[in-house]
Amino acid sequence: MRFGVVRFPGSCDEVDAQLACERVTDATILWHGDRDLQGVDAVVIPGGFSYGDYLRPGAIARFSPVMESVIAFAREGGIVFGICNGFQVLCEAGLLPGALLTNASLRFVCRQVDVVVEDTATAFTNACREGGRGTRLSIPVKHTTGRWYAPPELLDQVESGGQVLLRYAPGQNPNGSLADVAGVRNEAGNVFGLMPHPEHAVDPLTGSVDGLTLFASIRDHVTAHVAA
Amino acid sequence: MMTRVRVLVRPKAGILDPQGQAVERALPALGFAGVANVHVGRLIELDVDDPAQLPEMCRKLLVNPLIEDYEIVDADVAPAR
Amino acid sequence: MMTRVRVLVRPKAGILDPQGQAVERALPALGFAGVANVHVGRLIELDVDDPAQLPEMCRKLLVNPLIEDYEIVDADVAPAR
Amino acid sequence: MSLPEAAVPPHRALGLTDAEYDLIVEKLGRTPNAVELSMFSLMWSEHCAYKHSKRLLGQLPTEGPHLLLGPGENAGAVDVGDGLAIAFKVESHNHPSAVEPFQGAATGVGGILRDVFAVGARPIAVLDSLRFGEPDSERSRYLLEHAVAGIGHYGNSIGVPTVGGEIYFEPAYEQNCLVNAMALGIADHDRLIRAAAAGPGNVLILFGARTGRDGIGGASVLASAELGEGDADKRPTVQIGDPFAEKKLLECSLELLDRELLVSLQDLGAAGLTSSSSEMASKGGLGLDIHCDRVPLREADMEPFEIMVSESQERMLCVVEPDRVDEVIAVCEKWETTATAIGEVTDSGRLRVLSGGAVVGDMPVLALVDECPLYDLEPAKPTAPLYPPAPRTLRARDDDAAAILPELLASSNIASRLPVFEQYDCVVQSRTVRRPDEADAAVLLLPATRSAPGARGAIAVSIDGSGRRVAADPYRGTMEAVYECAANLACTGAEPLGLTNCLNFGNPEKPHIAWQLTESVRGMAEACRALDVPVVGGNVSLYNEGPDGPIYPTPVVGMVGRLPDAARAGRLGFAREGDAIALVGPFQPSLPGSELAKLRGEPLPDGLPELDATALRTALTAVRTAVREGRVRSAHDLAEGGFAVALAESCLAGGHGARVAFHGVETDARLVELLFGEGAGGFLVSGSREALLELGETLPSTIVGEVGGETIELAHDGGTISWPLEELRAARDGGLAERIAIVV
Ligand SMILES: Nc1ncnc2c1ncn2[C@@H]1O[C@H](COP(=O)(O)OP(=O)(O)O)[C@@H](O)[C@H]1O
Ligand SMILES: [Mg+2]
Repeated sequence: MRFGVVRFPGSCDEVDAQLACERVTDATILWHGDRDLQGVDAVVIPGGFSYGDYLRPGAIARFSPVMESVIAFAREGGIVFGICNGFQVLCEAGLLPGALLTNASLRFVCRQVDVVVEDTATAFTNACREGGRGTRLSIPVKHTTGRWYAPPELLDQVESGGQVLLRYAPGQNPNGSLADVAGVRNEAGNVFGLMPHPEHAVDPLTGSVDGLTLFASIRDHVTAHVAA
Repeated sequence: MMTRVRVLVRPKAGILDPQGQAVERALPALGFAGVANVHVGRLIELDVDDPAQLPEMCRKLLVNPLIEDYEIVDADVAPAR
Repeated sequence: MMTRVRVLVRPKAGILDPQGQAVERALPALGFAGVANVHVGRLIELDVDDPAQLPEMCRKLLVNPLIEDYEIVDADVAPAR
Repeated sequence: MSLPEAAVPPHRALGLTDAEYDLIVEKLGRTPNAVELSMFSLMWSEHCAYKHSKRLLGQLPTEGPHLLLGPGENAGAVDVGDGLAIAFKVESHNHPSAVEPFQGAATGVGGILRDVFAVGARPIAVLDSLRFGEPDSERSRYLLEHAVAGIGHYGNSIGVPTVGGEIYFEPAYEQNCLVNAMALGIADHDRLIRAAAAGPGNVLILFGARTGRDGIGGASVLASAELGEGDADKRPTVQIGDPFAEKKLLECSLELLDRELLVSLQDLGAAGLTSSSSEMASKGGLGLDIHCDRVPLREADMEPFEIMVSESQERMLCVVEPDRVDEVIAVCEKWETTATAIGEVTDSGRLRVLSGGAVVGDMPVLALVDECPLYDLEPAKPTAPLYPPAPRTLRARDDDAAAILPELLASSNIASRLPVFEQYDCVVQSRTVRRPDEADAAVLLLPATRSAPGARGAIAVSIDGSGRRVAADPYRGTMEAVYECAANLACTGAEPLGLTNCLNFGNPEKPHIAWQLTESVRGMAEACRALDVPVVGGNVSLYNEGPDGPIYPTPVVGMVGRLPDAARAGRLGFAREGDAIALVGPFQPSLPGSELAKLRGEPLPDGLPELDATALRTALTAVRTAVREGRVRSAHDLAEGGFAVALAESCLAGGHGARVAFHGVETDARLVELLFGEGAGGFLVSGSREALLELGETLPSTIVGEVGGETIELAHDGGTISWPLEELRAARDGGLAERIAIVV
């Protein structure tokens, strides 16, 4: 099982994401200009400031050559995991519902927050099965544009489809996200994006290790369902 | 000949616009009364060979239709106050 | 009666505009040729009682005169394409 | 090109004295043309030539066993073991930030990062040191909000964590805020690269952003003039930072070095192409021909002199062997970075500027870079106080300890900095072992070591400098800043390896400022010697004066140290109920010059108490060792607000209360002095009683109480004071947050 982590011009958490993946399995960097996904089993769109976040975060990156292949990969059921800027890219690309708006505070916020797992029977959260629904993970957020929004009909659809996988714990919403949404998946369940940075919660020396469960979940899912 | 155009992009009605609100709160504090409905959006100005391409440019890149409305304006005709 | 106005804020001529550059680079890659001089600024729309206050509002709050130019436009007259 | 006739001779308008101008004519053997004069005016400005500080800086010790690169390079560097080097430097962006705080601060971060990757190191951390007028001034709040946003904008976007810093609010900075930024980078020893040009015939390549009219005149006019009424005219030269361009520039530069394609590398900072090229030539003892018409421009109609002095950001210069040029350009293309061969290295010893094949400027490199006259200062201790006391803001009675503590915790210099540092990404790059407010210094993990498997080495870094203490006593106040930095490192278990500094002062041509500067550098040199820490580099920012007078003399000290095991990095918060608490070290609390004295509206004292270097060093070593060996569970140095504030901070950070007793204190006034008095050398540690008794065998130490409960209980002869932690937390958390609501 191998992760591919995309590097756009301006990405800055891609090495951290790669290191986090490597704590659970193999990982390699995918260059934005290449269409070849090198046969990876899951794609991570990492955090950072692709194309400087100019215009709108994710708006320019989603048209890069590698994204053509990632979009095709996702349409075929491949596992795609977007973190922060990666979440923004996936929303802009139409692979995930909603959009990310400027934080209600208008400021960048870097903060350790608790997120609540809403569903543990997914490709991205199955390692939380033991704690079950309601499991709390302590993971940092760091962004200026993290306020998830969907118009009312879309929100209904997302909620009734059980697409919200992570919510900020009560009272800890750092950005004014609708319904405390911290991370959503697509209808098919193979694409997931979240604002918190699980790759920065993988080492006891630097903080919590709760983020590791998301990477381990993907590895276990892919190993059981796809790679096998 | 290129045409200079402006694309005015604004947050869709009903979506919280904290920037607009911050301006609306700040103005009275500076002594400016009688201001309402402030919204902050984006102004994109560009020269184009073929203005007919603009709506597609907007849909594809310049605007996110889920959260933003837009309007295309000829730069040269927009009346200055 | 309030007047709805638009303030168009753009980077001053000669000032680096990284956003405009990023958009200008992105458009050809999407298949839109023939685009030049892209600049990205801000659009502020507001209702005001007294439009005569606008220039002062701009100078004091809405615009950073060191790096930005602005233009005040009547929202109702600006022709849509 | 001839110079236009004008009422003020152009050299004076550009900041050169008549005598300096005559010297330039003498060095050239003719009158300079416009290109040459503009270049000389920049290179002979205070900012580039250090003409009022160079002789003083010579006193600073620059040798040490861990030193790899010292002053003179773009950044200094120290050895941290295992073949790894940490490069670091601090730089000011005071005047640009006073004019346009967001862009000024942002480009300050961009500039210091370039200095670090110019020596071949990957930037791993930023720290910021900020000074503003009191937060009740609207201008100060505006400057703070935008400077912080600018620092965050640049550092966050480029993917370098901002891991620490400091902010002080004092009326003396109302007109001249200070924005100093420090950056650290990591490299293998053999990857460090110098800036000296080499090899006549080699090619000079400019890469990065296009050149526009940004900051033209900035270095000589903005950086050396007192800000006053005419500010508006200086404004059109604002530089805009583009962290996205710099991120590509950074990756591009490091890849060029990885592939060993470069002979030398240099960033473009103040004075742009002029200073970067002439310094490269000077360091290599060579000459350069620059074809300025080949420089890619953002605006078509720029004149040669504008191209040579432009301060457009996000540009680098490198020297390349002719047969590697194509490879260099290919790497730059990969990173979407424009690269252009703009000149050649020559053995002429002259910097020649060409345009359309014609020579438009021709100057001896030596004259430009090294022959600006240096001035001796004429220091004189001021006979009257320079700084009026701030008005009293303390509501509590002078000796009401119970009421003073919450007020101090809410005061602008002590209140929680969270509303500021939350705007900075402190975790990117996965190295941050201690985040802001977790320990006295930031701690960053080093890559896994070969020599010590199992343990992960780390570095600690801190930046400090209390202008008010230095104003009270430039010599001892500066020593205190150095000791405080070292104390911060000791509390994490780190041993100092090197120091960088930024000297922010007023106009050195005035005798009392000259005195502050002289005394301050003397104090820094002495403290560095006492601790055996070399100065690896720094920066000087002078003329920080407005119509209301000079800023407080503000030497900002940044120190980097190493600790053997990141898992044992110290924390400042109490960790366990029942632990004993000890006050250790040669600490003599005194109120004059303290935060409490400021709140009381008292004038600055004329001098601070003497410091005992040997006792201080012993205490630093003992605390560092105890932390490293895991014998104490928390360590925190006593700084602003003295013992009581340190105690409250350790309680709040750990989420535990404390019970302490101060017996034998005769008066309320004495109690207040013991609780809130300040001075160097004090540490508050917690741990088992046995461990603290053992620590007490090597240095002055008093066990003052124990950790526990949800209050701070202080028993003294006159009774007991009880402060609920939640009340103290509200005071500390709200102090700054409430004052700095969003400003558009
Ligand atoms: N206060 C100081 N202490 C020690 N070294 C200093 C100090 N100020 C400047 N220097 C050294 O002088 C040299 C020139 O500084 P500067 O002009 O700021 O460099 P740059 O142009 O790379 O920013 C640098 O190597 C710097 O480290
Ligand atoms: Mg430099």
